[in-house]
Amino acid sequence: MKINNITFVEAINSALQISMEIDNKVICYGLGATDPKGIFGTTIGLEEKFGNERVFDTPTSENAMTGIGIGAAIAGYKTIMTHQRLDFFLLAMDQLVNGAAKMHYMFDGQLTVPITIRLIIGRGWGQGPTHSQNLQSWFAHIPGLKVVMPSTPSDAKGLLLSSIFDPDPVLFLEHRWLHNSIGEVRDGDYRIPLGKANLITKGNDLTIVSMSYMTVEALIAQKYLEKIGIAIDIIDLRSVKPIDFSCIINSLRVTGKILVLDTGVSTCSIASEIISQIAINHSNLLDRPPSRITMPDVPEPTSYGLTKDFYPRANQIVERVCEMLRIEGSKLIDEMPVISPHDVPGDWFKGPF
Amino acid sequence: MKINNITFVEAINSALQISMEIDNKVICYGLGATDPKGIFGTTIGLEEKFGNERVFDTPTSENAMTGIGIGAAIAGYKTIMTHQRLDFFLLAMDQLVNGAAKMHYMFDGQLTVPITIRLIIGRGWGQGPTHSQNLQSWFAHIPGLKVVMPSTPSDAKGLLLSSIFDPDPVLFLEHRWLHNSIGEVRDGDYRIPLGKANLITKGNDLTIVSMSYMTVEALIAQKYLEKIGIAIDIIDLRSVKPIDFSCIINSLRVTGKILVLDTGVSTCSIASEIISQIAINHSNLLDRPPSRITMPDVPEPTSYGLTKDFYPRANQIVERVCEMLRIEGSKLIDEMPVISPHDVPGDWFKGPF
Amino acid sequence: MKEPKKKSKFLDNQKLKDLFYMMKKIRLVEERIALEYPKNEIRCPTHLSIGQEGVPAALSIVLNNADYAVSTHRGHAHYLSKGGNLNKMIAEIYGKKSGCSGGKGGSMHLIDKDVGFMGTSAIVGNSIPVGVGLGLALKLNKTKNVSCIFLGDGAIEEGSFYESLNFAVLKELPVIFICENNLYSVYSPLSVRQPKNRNIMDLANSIGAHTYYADGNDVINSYTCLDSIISKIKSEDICPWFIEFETYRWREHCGYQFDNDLGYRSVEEYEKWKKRDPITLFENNLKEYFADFDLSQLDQITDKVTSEIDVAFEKAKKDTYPEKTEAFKNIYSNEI
Amino acid sequence: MKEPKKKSKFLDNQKLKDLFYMMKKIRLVEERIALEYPKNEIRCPTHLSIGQEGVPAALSIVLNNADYAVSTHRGHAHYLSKGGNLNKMIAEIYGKKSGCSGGKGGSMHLIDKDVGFMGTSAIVGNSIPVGVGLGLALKLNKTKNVSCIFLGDGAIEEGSFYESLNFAVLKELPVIFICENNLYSVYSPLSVRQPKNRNIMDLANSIGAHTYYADGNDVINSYTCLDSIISKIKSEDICPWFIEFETYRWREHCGYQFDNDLGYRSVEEYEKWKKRDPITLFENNLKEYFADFDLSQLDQITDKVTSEIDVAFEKAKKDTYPEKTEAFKNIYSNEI
Ligand SMILES: Cc1ncc(C[n+]2csc(CCOP(=O)(O)OP(=O)(O)O)c2C)c(N)n1
Ligand SMILES: Cc1ncc(C[n+]2csc(CCOP(=O)(O)OP(=O)(O)O)c2C)c(N)n1
Ligand SMILES: [Mg+2]
Ligand SMILES: [Mg+2]
Repeated sequence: MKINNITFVEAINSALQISMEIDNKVICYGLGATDPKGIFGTTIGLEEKFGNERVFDTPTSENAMTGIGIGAAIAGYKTIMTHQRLDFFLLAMDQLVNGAAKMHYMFDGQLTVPITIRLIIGRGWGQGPTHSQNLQSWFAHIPGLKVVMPSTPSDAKGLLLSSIFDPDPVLFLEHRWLHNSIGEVRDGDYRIPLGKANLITKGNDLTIVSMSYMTVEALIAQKYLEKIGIAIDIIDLRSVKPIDFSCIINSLRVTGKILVLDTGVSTCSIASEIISQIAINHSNLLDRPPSRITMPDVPEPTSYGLTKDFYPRANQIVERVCEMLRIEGSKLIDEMPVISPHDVPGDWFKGPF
Repeated sequence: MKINNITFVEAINSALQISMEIDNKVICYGLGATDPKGIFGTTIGLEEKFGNERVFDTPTSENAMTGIGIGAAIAGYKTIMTHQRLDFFLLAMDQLVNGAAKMHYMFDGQLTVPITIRLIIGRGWGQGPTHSQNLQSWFAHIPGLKVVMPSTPSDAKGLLLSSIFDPDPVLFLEHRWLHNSIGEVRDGDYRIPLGKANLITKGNDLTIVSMSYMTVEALIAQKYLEKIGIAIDIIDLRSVKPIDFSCIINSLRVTGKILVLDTGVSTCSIASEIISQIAINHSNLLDRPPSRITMPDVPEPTSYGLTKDFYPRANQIVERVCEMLRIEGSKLIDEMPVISPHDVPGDWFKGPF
Repeated sequence: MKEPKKKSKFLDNQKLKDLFYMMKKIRLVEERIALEYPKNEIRCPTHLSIGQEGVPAALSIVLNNADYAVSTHRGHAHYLSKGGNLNKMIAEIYGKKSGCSGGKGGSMHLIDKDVGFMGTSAIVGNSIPVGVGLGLALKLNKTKNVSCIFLGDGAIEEGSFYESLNFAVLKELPVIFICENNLYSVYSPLSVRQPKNRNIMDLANSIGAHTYYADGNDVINSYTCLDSIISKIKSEDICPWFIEFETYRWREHCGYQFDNDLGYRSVEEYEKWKKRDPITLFENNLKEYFADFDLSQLDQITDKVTSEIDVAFEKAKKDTYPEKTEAFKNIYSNEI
Repeated sequence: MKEPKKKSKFLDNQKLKDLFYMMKKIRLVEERIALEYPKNEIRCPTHLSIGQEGVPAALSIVLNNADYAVSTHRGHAHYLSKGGNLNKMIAEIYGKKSGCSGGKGGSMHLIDKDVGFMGTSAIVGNSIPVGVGLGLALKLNKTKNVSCIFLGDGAIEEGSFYESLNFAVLKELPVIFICENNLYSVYSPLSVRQPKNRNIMDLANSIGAHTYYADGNDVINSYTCLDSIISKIKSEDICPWFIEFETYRWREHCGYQFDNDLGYRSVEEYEKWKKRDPITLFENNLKEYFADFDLSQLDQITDKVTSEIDVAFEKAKKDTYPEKTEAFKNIYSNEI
């Protein structure tokens, strides 16, 4: 089994290719799916390989195109639909919530809706209020939906393959700041189970629960904290619906402290849900109040000036962890490099956004 | 100042009339707004009084009609739009979230969007999966929106008047099980402030935080609990965004115990948010783990058989309170009348639903 | 004895009987529901099709089980016309375990996959793109079948209609839109919803559909039109189609009563349409153009339908409710 | 010396100068942005209107400040044509405090209420109903003004377009839809989005709008058409209108580069349209039909525009960013 160093985008592309190869009932569409840029490169080559019946561009009709995907899905097609921004998908909430999410239930199990909806989320570089929303908690609130938020190329591939072949509707959220990240990815078909979290670092002092791009920041923080002897469990959720509580609880039994990171805004977030369940059912495990770091309850502004210190990053995590552990962390934070420009994941990042 | 015993529907109707009388920039529309049934009676008489330019029926075009309301609002019209079911409004999430919620912010305060969107929510009597959703937490998740959920006729009137004249977009959720409830309502124009909760009963043993129809059930429970000497603070939230945390905290300082009721499903709910904020910031006030009673994470089934014991009611509240206070409550629960049929608020209730 | 008109050549004795059977079945089922409804054992919003039996009956003899259909809140007639199981429909309306959706859906969520009836939606316009997606699947399958989308005049106002039809035309999908224009959406006449000179068929045509207009209360005419269009789709790949059928609902929008007293429509209008009862019109047509049709067959059919309905209601009432624990099942197909 | 053609009678020297001024202003502003963009000081998605100056320029001399307009992601030209403040626009694109949206909106969220320009949206189709709502307000106000909605050919595919136009027609609102059909939505040609024989203007007509089609690169013609339509709305209450203007964007969809190398459109096509440059066409028209127009005025205008732009960019670059605490303000108008 070969392992390659490839980007997150290439990993997505590979999952799409594999799914379409092994099952000719997989279809794939979305605005730009067959254009020269191929949705940030993720759909490049698919039309050539699988033909324009199975891979196609669409009218700018998010609502109907979702319903059309649902129709194809209940007729047995594993449908993959992509939106270049989650924000555009707000036009299709009726089809998602009144349709896809409920069909299996309201027809008592007779229909299944194997649709995977890829939604690109992000932040930064002037995306502004309507191109940067991370609405995973909306989807998690709806019974019948599954919500996946990978943080590495390898996870992206394995989770996307599982999503495509899962019989239920899956929202698959790809963070734009992860698209160019590189990681080891296995060749061929492999599946990472939905609903299972991944313990990526092991430590006894505190549990960080994270998702998607925030896991990258958590890892940076963890490396700094290690320097002063603080060992962190980082649990990357992989799926935010359902949430793998047993993984969280197991870690909490050891650490007694939990910090939840969320790429979305605070109120009624995934972080709220995790913390409230811990408080309700497992407060005995906590030797500190739980904590969360999320986006503020604010639409994302566009200006470079306004986004300065707007996005939670590793130094904020370090600071919070030190607070929770009641140790002096300021020196450590001073040591951390200031990331500049602050509105991109790193200076290697080249748009388009 | 006269006080009348009127229904919730009449209170809404009165608020609409008053708002249109005192300000000719108030307009009011929605499917059925001018038909003989006048949206469950709430809009009866408005067209006759204020003319068909200010009060009108609309095409079945939820998305555009929302944007049209936004356009009228930024041009200075206080716009009231009504949907006979919240579920229909899912078609308009783009206009709500990418438009109404963000315009004030993204144009740096230059536009205000004084739109009030009345959404009828409910449960029971075969409404089934797509006519019964209580999605307040979706709206609460979006910065820029305010969310109001009255529980009495008097509150309905005073809160609706405040909502209409509030410069920001307000989602005003009316529970269908409250529509026929009767209460004392003052004549004329009065306003109940948004964002402030109402402490309706006072007691030192436990704090119940509730909203909309669940407050009716909480009051029933409270009366039974009183019989065995248990005294409850019931805080009716009135607004679920913003949440009046200071009222909750004040109560918690005395009781040390909190039970949150929510008319929506559990995951990422208003109840999640309240409990997580308490756990994060005020866990020192808690002498018991917090608790919540919500709808289950399940689409609402239609059948009378399936909804048996599906809806949280007073007896479940009594049971939970007794559990939290570690007292034997089973006898008390046995004493409580079994409400039958279980799928209506009371047998006085006559549709239409 | 007059010679049967041209259209009759498509219609043999069996087809005539089938048309009558389906109209009568829909009519009597709906009337029985209306009779039972006030007893409060049927506890879900229910929209009857009395007066609108023509179009579904015509469709019932042109589609086969490999064709798909989807419909709306007013879906009983469409379910039956597609061949949906009567017992299961009635049981569903009663919320019973034996219902076609196990009691989870009720009157507004009917399904019978065995006959290609892929579900109804309680949200106006919601099932339209789903029907187009079924058409996309058929095209990919390369079978000669059609996906049939039932919709009302109100649904025309939803953006989803427009977007869906645009896509169906773009991809030339084997889809047929069956628009039953009954002039009202709840209590709202077309005049408060659509422009004065709106012609729905022309609108659909300008979006790109092949279109046709027919009197939906004339079942023979509706059949003739649908039969030729379905064969155009299946044998000539000419598609998609949008057909506007004029028709009228007799009773209230939701529920079982007559509601002319409300004043949202005139008694004259109602009476005019009642005179154009699709079943009476059909019987008159039979007498006028199909003199060799043995009319006594109609009574036999009516008897058959009546006893089918008796059985269905009897069973449905006797059947048990699903266990309340069932409410917590089937949220996911693959529970994690 | 040829006599000026019929259309010229509407056009005095001032109007001709104004048309040129606006086209040149849009062109040079956008070219300056393109020049500055790679420096990474402009940090937000930016959609240029180079090649599409004709329609906004024509509108700039038929609307007044009490008329409303809304636009899209590609809104610079529309903002300017409505009289929007140039300095504030450039500052906004640079994310500065002095920007028309205080830096919160960026290139895709422009506003200048003083001149009735009520905002742009980054969501395709999103501002269409908002523009109709502004038209509703105008009608309720009983003033003789118009609400102008800019949209692209892609936006036609959104249900919101269809629903909005239906309502505007139903209520006869003083609204004018200005559709700049530039043949593409991002990299997608019309052929993958709309049916082969689609005629957008006819479609709008069948929804019920009064319609007109014009060559958007012929600014004089566009002006003539718009002027007569606006006066039909304002003095005869004939409305709403949908005008399709054919035009073409020269550079990439988002960003500053030429992108014919990508292969989604042909170089021939691009060259053909470049030959139909609205500014060159206008200059040729001037020479041909307006022989008494003193061409040296054009250079003066160009100089004026250039110095306005120099000032705007200089100011924008020098201006400060808003304080980062500003990000947390104005979420609500009435903070609770
Ligand atoms: C999106 C949405 N909006 C509104 C409603 C409320 N509603 C239920 S049925 C109906 C009437 C629709 O009229 P039409 O499509 O003509 O069908 P008909 O009832 O006449 O058969 C309406 C508006 C709904 N169910 N869904
Ligand atoms: C709802 C939505 N879907 C998709 C997009 C992505 N998008 C941005 S601009 C654009 C092109 C729209 O084309 P058109 O309306 O013709 O305008 P043009 O760019 O040609 O001026 C698209 C699809 C979006 N912003 N919003
Ligand atoms: Mg109708
Ligand atoms: Mg375009």
